[in-house]
Amino acid sequence: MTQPRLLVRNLSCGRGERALFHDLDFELRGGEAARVRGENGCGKTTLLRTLAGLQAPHAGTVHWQSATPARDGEPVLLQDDLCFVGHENALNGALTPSENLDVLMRLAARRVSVRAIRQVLAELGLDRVAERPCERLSAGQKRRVSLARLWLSEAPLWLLDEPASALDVESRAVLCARIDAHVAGGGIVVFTTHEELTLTHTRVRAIELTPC
Amino acid sequence: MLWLHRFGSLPYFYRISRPIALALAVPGVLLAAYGVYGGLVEAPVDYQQGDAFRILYIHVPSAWLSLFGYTSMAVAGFVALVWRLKLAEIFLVAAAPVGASFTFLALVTGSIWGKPMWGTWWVWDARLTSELILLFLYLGVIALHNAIESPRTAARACSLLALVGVINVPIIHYSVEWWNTLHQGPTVTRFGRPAMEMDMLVPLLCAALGFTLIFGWLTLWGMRAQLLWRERRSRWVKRLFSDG
Amino acid sequence: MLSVFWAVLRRDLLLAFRQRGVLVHHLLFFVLVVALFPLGTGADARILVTVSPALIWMAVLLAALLSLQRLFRPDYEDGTLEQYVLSPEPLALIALAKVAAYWLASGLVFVMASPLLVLLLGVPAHAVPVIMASLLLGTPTLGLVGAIGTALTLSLPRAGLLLSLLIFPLYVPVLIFGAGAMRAAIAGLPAAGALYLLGALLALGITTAPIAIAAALKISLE
Amino acid sequence: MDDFWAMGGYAAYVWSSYGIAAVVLLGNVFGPLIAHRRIARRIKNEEFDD
Repeated sequence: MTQPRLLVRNLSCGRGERALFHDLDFELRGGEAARVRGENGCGKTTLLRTLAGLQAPHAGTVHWQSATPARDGEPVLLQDDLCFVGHENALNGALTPSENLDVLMRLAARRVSVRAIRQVLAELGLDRVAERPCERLSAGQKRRVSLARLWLSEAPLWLLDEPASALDVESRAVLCARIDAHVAGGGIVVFTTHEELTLTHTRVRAIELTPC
Repeated sequence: MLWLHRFGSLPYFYRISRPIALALAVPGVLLAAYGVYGGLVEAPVDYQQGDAFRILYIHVPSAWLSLFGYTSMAVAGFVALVWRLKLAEIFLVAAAPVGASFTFLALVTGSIWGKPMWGTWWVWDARLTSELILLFLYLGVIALHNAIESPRTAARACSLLALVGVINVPIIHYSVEWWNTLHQGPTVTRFGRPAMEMDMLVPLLCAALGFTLIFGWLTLWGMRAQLLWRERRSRWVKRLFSDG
Repeated sequence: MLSVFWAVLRRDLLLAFRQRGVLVHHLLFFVLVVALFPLGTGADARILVTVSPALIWMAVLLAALLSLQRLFRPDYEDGTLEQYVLSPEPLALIALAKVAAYWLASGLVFVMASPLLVLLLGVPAHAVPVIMASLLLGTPTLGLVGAIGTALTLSLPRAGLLLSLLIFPLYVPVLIFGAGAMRAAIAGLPAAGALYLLGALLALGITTAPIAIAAALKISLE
Repeated sequence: MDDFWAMGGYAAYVWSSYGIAAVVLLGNVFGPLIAHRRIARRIKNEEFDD
């Protein structure tokens, strides 16, 4: 496998027609992590969504590996190389954690056995609620279920939007350990966070967003 | 290709849109005026319909433009979706109210014409019914555009809707015709006569061509306003208006 | 590639089963519209039989409009839709699975309920098979076309009226052929022509609508 | 001339058709023009300079 590489050039993004930031440049290679910094509403979520290809930038390009968008402003599809944990948990309230994860992994084109899902849920301290509808879980439990994808996925690029929201101290430590392991294994992580995430083995670069 | 790229540049388009609009407006109005004059004054009285047939010179161009307008919107929608060309989005948005106006005119004039011919304002005749549904298709595009706040998303959504609509237009027309022949007997043919007198036909063609040019002019007019609104925060628009 | 189709289909059917209250509401709505109608026209059997094709199909159209609004809404709100779009699997296939599950849980139920309702309206029993066939062929098309409309209006929180303006004109052919088949069957005339046309519409819908739904979902997420 | 305006007894139908057409078309000429002018004025007033 070639070494993963995420390259961003002259990226300008906005929400709707409102411009949020201009001319962002950075490059991340396998084994690097970056935290997106900036005030509230300066486009952190927008940047992650743009990197994921969910929305088109106003200008500039995102390159992944050797893939190059057809033209400026076109989203580049990362497809199976990406694990995106968004602001929302992507869990249906009427389904149980294992049912939700099963569908999510199938959507990610990953074949994961029920046993593997159970095992990860147990590691995250969710074995007692694994067969309970998600709507009856606490906010922290739901977030952990959603993050369980990080243990099941093999994607080299992770985009995490506030992964630690609603997590307690222990879960946060577990998450940090997982991120450390992913980066040590040659992956790339881009994340936003309000909580302090202390990654012991990873040097975290900062991507500063300055409002325009 | 280079030419297309240059034409796609918004400031350039804004600058040349006014002369182009004039170049469409002058011959368009002249041709339409000649066609209408020919239809109202010079064409001989129709032996079946009397002078009522003179409504044709506004009705037929309107009906033609209602279809032409929707088709051109769908083409623009395709271009907007595939190549993300802003100008195509703006065209689609600006053409919708103009096309809807002509569709409305086709309906109203058809109905006014129907009154002396059939003795009633409205019959569920295949053409009128299809035209009515076409009007709803236009109104759907306009309503969708008004409902979505972000202009870019709105235009892209309308592009897709216009494309879906244009695939449906022939199906709708065929189904309405099927329904009509099945249950009401053959449609009343109004201008399907094989040979039209030359002095009736020439003004009609002039009117149709003239109104098509007018359609282009009005759409350009709308595009200028739409373009200015969408680019109101950009540097080139501000520069345009700061110098007076 | 097909595994994602079955996974999404199974998920949505499971959801429909867990939330079967909603399903019952839609069925009740359908039955109520039909049942209230005679109260407006009077109980004249001839009138009821004459209007029954229009009535059944209008009730189906309205019920589809109401139920379609929830097709993508929960996924949009809880973030699952983003995962659909990001999936390496074709989004059109996922959309087709969603519509298929939706139809199995609502359209098919209407088809099953229809014999009872048309007999209630005094339609002769010999017409019932054709009526069921027309609904069987027509309602999936309503779901496919309607899904394009809901996908387009996803970013608007209350799009009910707008949705009707977008999709009702597109429903015209299904309404005409569906009610046409029903009317022919009641009159004892051959209805095969209309049924073939409904089948053709369905074939066209299955092949093209998922692509449009996928494009609409991407636009709404931007 | 009176014959022309009478339209063989169909005057009301013919002239109302053309009248409505004129009104609708004029609306399409002036609507965008007014909108354009209003936007231009707001740009000049620097309402979008945020």
